[in-house]
Amino acid sequence: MKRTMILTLPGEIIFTRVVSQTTCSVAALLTGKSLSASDGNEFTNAFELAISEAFTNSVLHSACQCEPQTITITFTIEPRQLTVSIHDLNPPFSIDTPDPDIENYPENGYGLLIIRKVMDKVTYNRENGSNIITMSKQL
Amino acid sequence: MKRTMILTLPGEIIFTRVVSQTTCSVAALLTGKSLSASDGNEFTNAFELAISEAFTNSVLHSACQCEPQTITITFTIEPRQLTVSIHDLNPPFSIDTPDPDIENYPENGYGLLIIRKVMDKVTYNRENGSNIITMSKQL
Amino acid sequence: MIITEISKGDVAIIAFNGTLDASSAPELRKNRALNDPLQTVVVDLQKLDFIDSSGLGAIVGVARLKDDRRFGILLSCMNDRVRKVFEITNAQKLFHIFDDTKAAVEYGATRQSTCK
Amino acid sequence: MIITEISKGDVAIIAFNGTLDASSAPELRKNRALNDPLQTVVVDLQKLDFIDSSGLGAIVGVARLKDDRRFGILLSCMNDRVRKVFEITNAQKLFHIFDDTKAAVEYGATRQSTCK
Ligand SMILES: Nc1ncnc2c1ncn2[C@@H]1O[C@H](COP(=O)(O)OP(=O)(O)O)[C@@H](O)[C@H]1O
Ligand SMILES: Nc1ncnc2c1ncn2[C@@H]1O[C@H](COP(=O)(O)OP(=O)(O)O)[C@@H](O)[C@H]1O
Repeated sequence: MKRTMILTLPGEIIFTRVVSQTTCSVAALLTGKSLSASDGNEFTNAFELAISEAFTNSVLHSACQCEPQTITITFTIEPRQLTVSIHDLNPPFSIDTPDPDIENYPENGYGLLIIRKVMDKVTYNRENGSNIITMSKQL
Repeated sequence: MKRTMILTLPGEIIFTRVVSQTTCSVAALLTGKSLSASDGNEFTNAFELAISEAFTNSVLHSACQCEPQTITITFTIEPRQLTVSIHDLNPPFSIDTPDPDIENYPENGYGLLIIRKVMDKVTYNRENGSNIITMSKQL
Repeated sequence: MIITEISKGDVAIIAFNGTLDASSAPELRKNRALNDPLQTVVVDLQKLDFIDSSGLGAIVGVARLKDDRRFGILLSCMNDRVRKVFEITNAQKLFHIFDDTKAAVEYGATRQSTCK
Repeated sequence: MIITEISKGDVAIIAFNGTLDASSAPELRKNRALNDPLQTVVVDLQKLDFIDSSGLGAIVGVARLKDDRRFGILLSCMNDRVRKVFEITNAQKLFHIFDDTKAAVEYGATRQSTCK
């Protein structure tokens, strides 16, 4: 059985923890572990990290810095798989970024790398002027 | 400045903690306290409790037990006030329920009482076949 | 929520751990000691983080089953958040509430021996 | 996130507490010891619950400012979740990482005296 939950919110950095904590609580539905006990739970940790990266990117790489866009996050919940996709109105981009050249002490460019490493599957779609990055992981 | 966040999800009891933890993380935006430090924070606790009551009611008092309806929760975030409203498709009801007669050891009927006690303001609207219960509290 | 039976006997001790809401409330009905009308039970709430009206209703519900409603369920170690829910609903009037489990058990034991 | 300066001196000790992400990362730029190119700093991460790429980038960024990049920032007591972020990005290669703060400070002190 597939269940869907949708979160719509302003693309502002202050909401990052709201988004990642909401995602953790959804991940906890699948693991059956309560959140306070979830430290060290790889599944929940992976989603907390990946959604933090993806939401931060949607906020920081907005074309218009004037006023925050509305960002939509869709959770598709299956018994043994969680899929989170995030829609923004930013310019298109590629998710297959080269790994950062660590010896140069880069301050940026780790986000998509982290997402790719902690998720099972990451896909990118461009639809009607929106970016949709979709991340999923099996329990 | 007013910010709006909207959560749409299936009306199923298993989502109660997702809803209340999301609400806690929004309340924590206003208090500026991190969630792990939020035990004993009256503002956050009040919202965790009130939304747990309201969401549970929306699920349990659904007219159709056949398949879960979609429930919509709207968060209106102001610097010193949080307002949470919850929309369901249930039969209309009154929020001015009498207090339960405690001496009879009632198992039910405490939910709206608790919401009224922990929130500053609670209103009810019926619009296009939906119930909208709106709860707000000042920081 | 996790329900742990700590000891059996004239006074049983049971601990609740986690969250007691509509999704966990039905578990109370499955516990033998809680539902036995003659069994005095001390419920240790130290590790109960959260309770809402459904959880409260479930505790009141098992108390109602007891032959002696006021002494069948004794509550101990509730944190401030849980206590608040008992206070604002007036349900605290229905229970003897103790700050520590040992005192609750002793009280339960005295009460039982008086009855016999 | 809360940044606490625990001690000053040849080797400064600074503790991070909470969450280091895009909203808290800019705070690192405000800390004098972290941004002084000549100051060796041990950063105690024991109470850092969460870090993401923005937080990692901020730590790498202050390390880059140091005259001696490999020894300007010494990291101690990271939990497994934080360590994982350093591992999967390869950023662990840029830092000396210690299991306890005392060892990190001693190491920093030796290094400093060698330099002088
Ligand atoms: N949601 C997004 N909208 C627009 N561009 C994005 C988005 N996510 C990533 N990008 C692009 O991909 C690049 C790499 O992203 P990332 O690996 O997260 O590193 P960083 O964000 O630190 O640059 C970004 O610099 C940006 O150009
Ligand atoms: N969202 C809702 N939809 C339909 N009816 C509701 C809703 N919320 C409350 N009610 C009605 O109000 C009554 C009192 O609610 P409450 O005080 O929460 O107690 P309880 O839910 O335990 O009966 C419920 O029994 C129900 O008839």
